[in-house]
Amino acid sequence: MGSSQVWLNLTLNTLALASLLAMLTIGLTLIFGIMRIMNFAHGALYMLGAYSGIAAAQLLGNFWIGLLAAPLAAAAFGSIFEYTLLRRLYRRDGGSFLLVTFGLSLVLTEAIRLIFGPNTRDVDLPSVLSGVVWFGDEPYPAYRIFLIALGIVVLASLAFVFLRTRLGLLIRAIAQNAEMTHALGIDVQLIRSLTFAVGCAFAGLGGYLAVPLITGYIGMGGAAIIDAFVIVMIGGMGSFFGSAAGSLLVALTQTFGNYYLPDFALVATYLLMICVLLCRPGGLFGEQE
Amino acid sequence: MSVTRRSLLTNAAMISAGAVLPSLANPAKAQANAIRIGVPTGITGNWAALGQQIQRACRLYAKTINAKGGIDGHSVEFVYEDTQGDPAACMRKTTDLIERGGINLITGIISSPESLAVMPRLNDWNALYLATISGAGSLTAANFVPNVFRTCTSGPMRAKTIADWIADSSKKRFFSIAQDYAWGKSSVATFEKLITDLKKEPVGQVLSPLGTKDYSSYIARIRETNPEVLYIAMAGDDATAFLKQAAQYRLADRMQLVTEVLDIVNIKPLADASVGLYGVSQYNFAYDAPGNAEFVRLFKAEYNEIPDTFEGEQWQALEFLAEAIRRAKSTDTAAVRGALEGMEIDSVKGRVKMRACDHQAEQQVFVAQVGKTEGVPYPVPKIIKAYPAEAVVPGCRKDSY
Amino acid sequence: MSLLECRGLTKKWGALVAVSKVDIAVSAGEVVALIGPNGAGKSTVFDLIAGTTQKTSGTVAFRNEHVEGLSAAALTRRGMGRTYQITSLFPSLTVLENVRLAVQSCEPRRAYPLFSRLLLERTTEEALKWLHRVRLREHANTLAGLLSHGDQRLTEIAVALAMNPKLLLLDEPTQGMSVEETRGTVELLKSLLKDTDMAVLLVEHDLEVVFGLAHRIVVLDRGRKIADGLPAAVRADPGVQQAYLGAGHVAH
Amino acid sequence: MKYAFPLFSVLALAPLVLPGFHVTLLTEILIFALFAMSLDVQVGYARMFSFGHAAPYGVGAYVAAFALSSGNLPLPGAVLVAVIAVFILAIPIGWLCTRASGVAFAMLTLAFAQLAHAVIFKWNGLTGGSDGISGLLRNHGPWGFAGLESRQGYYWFTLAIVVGSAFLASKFVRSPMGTAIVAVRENEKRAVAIGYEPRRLRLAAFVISNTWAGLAGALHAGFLLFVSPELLHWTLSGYVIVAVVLGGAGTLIGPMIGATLMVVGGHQLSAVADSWPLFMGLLFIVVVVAAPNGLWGIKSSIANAIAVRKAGRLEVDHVAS
Repeated sequence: MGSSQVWLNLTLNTLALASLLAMLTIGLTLIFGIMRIMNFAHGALYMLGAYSGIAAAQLLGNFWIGLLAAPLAAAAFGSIFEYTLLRRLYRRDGGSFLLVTFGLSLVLTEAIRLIFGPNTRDVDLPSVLSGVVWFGDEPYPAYRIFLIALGIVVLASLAFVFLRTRLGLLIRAIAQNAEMTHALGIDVQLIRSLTFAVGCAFAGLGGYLAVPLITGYIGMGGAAIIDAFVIVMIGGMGSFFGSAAGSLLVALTQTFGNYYLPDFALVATYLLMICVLLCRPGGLFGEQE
Repeated sequence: MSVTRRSLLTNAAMISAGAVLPSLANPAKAQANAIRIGVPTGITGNWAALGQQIQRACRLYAKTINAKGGIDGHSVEFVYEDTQGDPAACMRKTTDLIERGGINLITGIISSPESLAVMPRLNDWNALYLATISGAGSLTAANFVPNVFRTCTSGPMRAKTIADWIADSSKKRFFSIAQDYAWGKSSVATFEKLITDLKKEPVGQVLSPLGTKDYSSYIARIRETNPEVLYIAMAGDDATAFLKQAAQYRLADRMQLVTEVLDIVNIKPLADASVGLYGVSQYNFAYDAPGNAEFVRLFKAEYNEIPDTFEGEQWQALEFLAEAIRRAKSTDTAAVRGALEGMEIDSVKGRVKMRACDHQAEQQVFVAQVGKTEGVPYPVPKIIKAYPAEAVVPGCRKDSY
Repeated sequence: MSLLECRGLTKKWGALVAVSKVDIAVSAGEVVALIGPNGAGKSTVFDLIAGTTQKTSGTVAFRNEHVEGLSAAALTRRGMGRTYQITSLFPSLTVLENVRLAVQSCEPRRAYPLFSRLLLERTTEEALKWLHRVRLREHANTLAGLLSHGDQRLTEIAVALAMNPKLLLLDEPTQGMSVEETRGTVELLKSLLKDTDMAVLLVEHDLEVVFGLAHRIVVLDRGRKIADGLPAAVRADPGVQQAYLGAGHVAH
Repeated sequence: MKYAFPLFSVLALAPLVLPGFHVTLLTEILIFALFAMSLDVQVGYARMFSFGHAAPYGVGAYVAAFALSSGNLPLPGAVLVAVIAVFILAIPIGWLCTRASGVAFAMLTLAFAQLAHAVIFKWNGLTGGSDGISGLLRNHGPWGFAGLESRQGYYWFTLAIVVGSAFLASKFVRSPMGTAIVAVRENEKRAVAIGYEPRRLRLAAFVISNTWAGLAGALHAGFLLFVSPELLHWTLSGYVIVAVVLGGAGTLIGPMIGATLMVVGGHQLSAVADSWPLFMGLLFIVVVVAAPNGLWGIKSSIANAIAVRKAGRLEVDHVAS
């Protein structure tokens, strides 16, 4: 494996990881932007997506079904949660949200263990994704190429929705000033619920897409949530583009860091966040305080 | 002030009395009632998968032995507590089991830090602990305490087995990847020392932090170094993730993959991608011994599955314990300890001896390769060679060779 | 030299001139009221003096020192206290604690002693004294957020006074009060100002209050100063009548 | 705090009647309660949410462990050394973290805690890596005083420290500095205007809160006689924040009650139900919905309701007459 191949390999790995991380964090940042809450249950929803995607795929013997089932399940569950609980709490302080979303993540994780058992679960990839792509004589997993492509498609369509549609405009408007938007006669609550559902859907999709790399296991949510918060902070809370950029930056740090300085891999991401937050407390793309 | 001081002293006296009391009270209680065994293990949380193996083995054991009238007429009862793998919780649960539950026999603790937290207290508690998962070499070396017995294999034993197996091979260049914590690091250190002694070359080493999700950078590094053999010291979900990603990069086409832990729980999610993988099988369902055949039959009847590594390891520990209680004719800590020391039994792994000097069970260790087998829908480890205890167990109170 | 000397104060918001070349001087012990119809620029002048708004041009000298660009905290330390139009007490602290915070911020020990019992006792005593003077002694242990509006405004005044300012900027002290409360407050302020050399600059809508308190009145209209003199003179000034009545007539 | 003395007396006499395990459990509760109380100084009074409070706790525990094992110091000495060490470390870290506020502050504390975790995890030679340091001893004092070695002795030692800390903390939040910290929380601009410096006050709150957490950590080391990197894991930071919010932030006593409920609830629930995290989670959700200001908030809402009803009755009486 020559050095140019190493570089190609690492670059592709960065993009694939960034695409997975972006799926995980976009929902979190959207929800923060529009509702000003830190959703600690995001990791559990990510796990829920993974497990429900696996279940659907296994039931129907088709990997692609899972891509549909995972976001739907997470969005459905998230909406129920939003409708029955979060809605009562909008006037409360951050502590209430912390406690209720933390409680939900405990409930969800344990419910998944009860339903699916504690053992690791996996999904069979269709042959087109389980194969390899050859770069010279180096095999590269087709699934990672798929992740990169999917990431680009999803981000591009989200960017379109965000910048070019009325819904995107409303989301940005509410993120800036919910009361003003409400005063303009817009159903802020509806947009909030919609955004929450979409955010959860992306968490679910991200969870399912991670399964072929890390499998589905109890504790995958807890492992994901911290990464997600770090990325969202680096990018800027509430900023869609920030979380995309943050995902790329963290993926870059982890991929190249693990290769060149594996001993510092554990702390590199946190050092990155400290540097960003000390220089720009609002994150790279966020509003500066 | 004087009151406080006096009550302080009185209480100090009461505690020392309390430490003696259980040992006096327990045998009597045990004669009359069930034999109770405490299992502080991981029921929920990240260790739930291993905890489930521990619990399944214990449940089956209780059911089986109680159907036969128990141990010398006393039924066996397990008390499970959830530690979530946290040493502080394990400490609290174990204290509760021992002090409030009046239990003096403990088994099924999962992580090494949990074991290390509990061990120094066993003497005061006058309780015994049978280690069935914790592989840290130090348990029977630097941190040895008389009330701990390790019935399972240790990390160094597994590393030694692989090194011995490799000695016969013509392969020269070795790369190691291990989880970055005590067990992974000590395994790699042991392994690299042993193969260097064999005039083979360790060409690289990577330690991956616990909970790593993307192993692609490490795989790129391994590919670039291009060793002949990749030695893997990883366990749990991390092992599954690494093996899965290694398979996606077709790593096995370029080099031989050898893992120190070849458990069904880790390779089952990989399905056919795991076929051909080499590694150490601490316990193997297909091992040909009368005790094992019976265990596998019972296990299949109960759970409709074949037993995995720690189900076998836990079963072996319980057989040791039951035999010791029979020989001691009591559950008294000192008596059971005395019976265990030097005891030999025919277990699911064949003849196993609990050596007296450091309480490490001397047993054979298997090298296995993953392959398909009849009657099991997924690939499983199949024994290719067994290494006798004399070859792989370290010297007394040692964890290196 | 006056205590406060403003010359040529000007503030432009883009093309809009909010305040234009206003001169105001306040001497020690003097109570000066700043009046004018809505949008005359009273509040802007106030904010320019207090440093919360950056001026476009002009100078502000306080106790013979140019204080341009100083923070609110620095002005406070130099002896310029103020109350706020929108009540801004610390709602979950008691009334006593609110005042005590002001007393204690003037203490020379800026290291915030942790458990100084002496400091606590002295500042509490001082704060109680101020509460007594604004007749809120019995509410000392009420949470400030639970006080009636009028009492909150009084607490504001007590907080400002507790820092022993040389100049007190009072921003609509009776705003939102009932007629009765207003009357009481005016009496109270009068008694507070009786034997002190503290100067006051007052912005107020209620002309009753203004004429009851002020020694001198400055009138603004559309950003310009149109009158500056004794109450009687200002009352008689045709320009002022024009500004007020004219505006009033249009409004009605 | 009319209940303080009776409560203290009951706790002080408890070991004379309770069996050994309960004394152990009480000790653990006291330590976790102190830990939660320490965080409340930051969260409740300065509204600085920290997601890295396990760091001072864990560092305090490790320093105490070094002092006990390598330094061979007597137990109170080891605790003192740990507190001083955490105090010194908290100053520069607090200085950096207080550059930000709100969520950014929380994430900075998390990042520093993760760094501390990584250092302790990696620095095998000193810290024992993932295996931690086991087999610590509660060393005798200089005059051979061995009273702290016993379970009861250690309980009383812990009780004295926790009660003393709670007393000091309740004094502190009413002290000149404490009220200034609350003032900054309530209305930062106004506090600045009357001459306070928010960053300095936040730093003070951070350092005090962290030092107290270090004390709790040192007590933990002496209690379990074992330390491991789990003490610095972010999950512990999460649990302690949950304890604070559950009990009611900004009340000192509330977080201690929350901590008690988490330890006792977790222990008892897990003994009867395998799926105890599910019930704990549901409990948190119910508390949030039913008690907006945490468990201790229930008490004041009841008190308020009674007050309102009384006031209403007076008014009615007034009108009637």
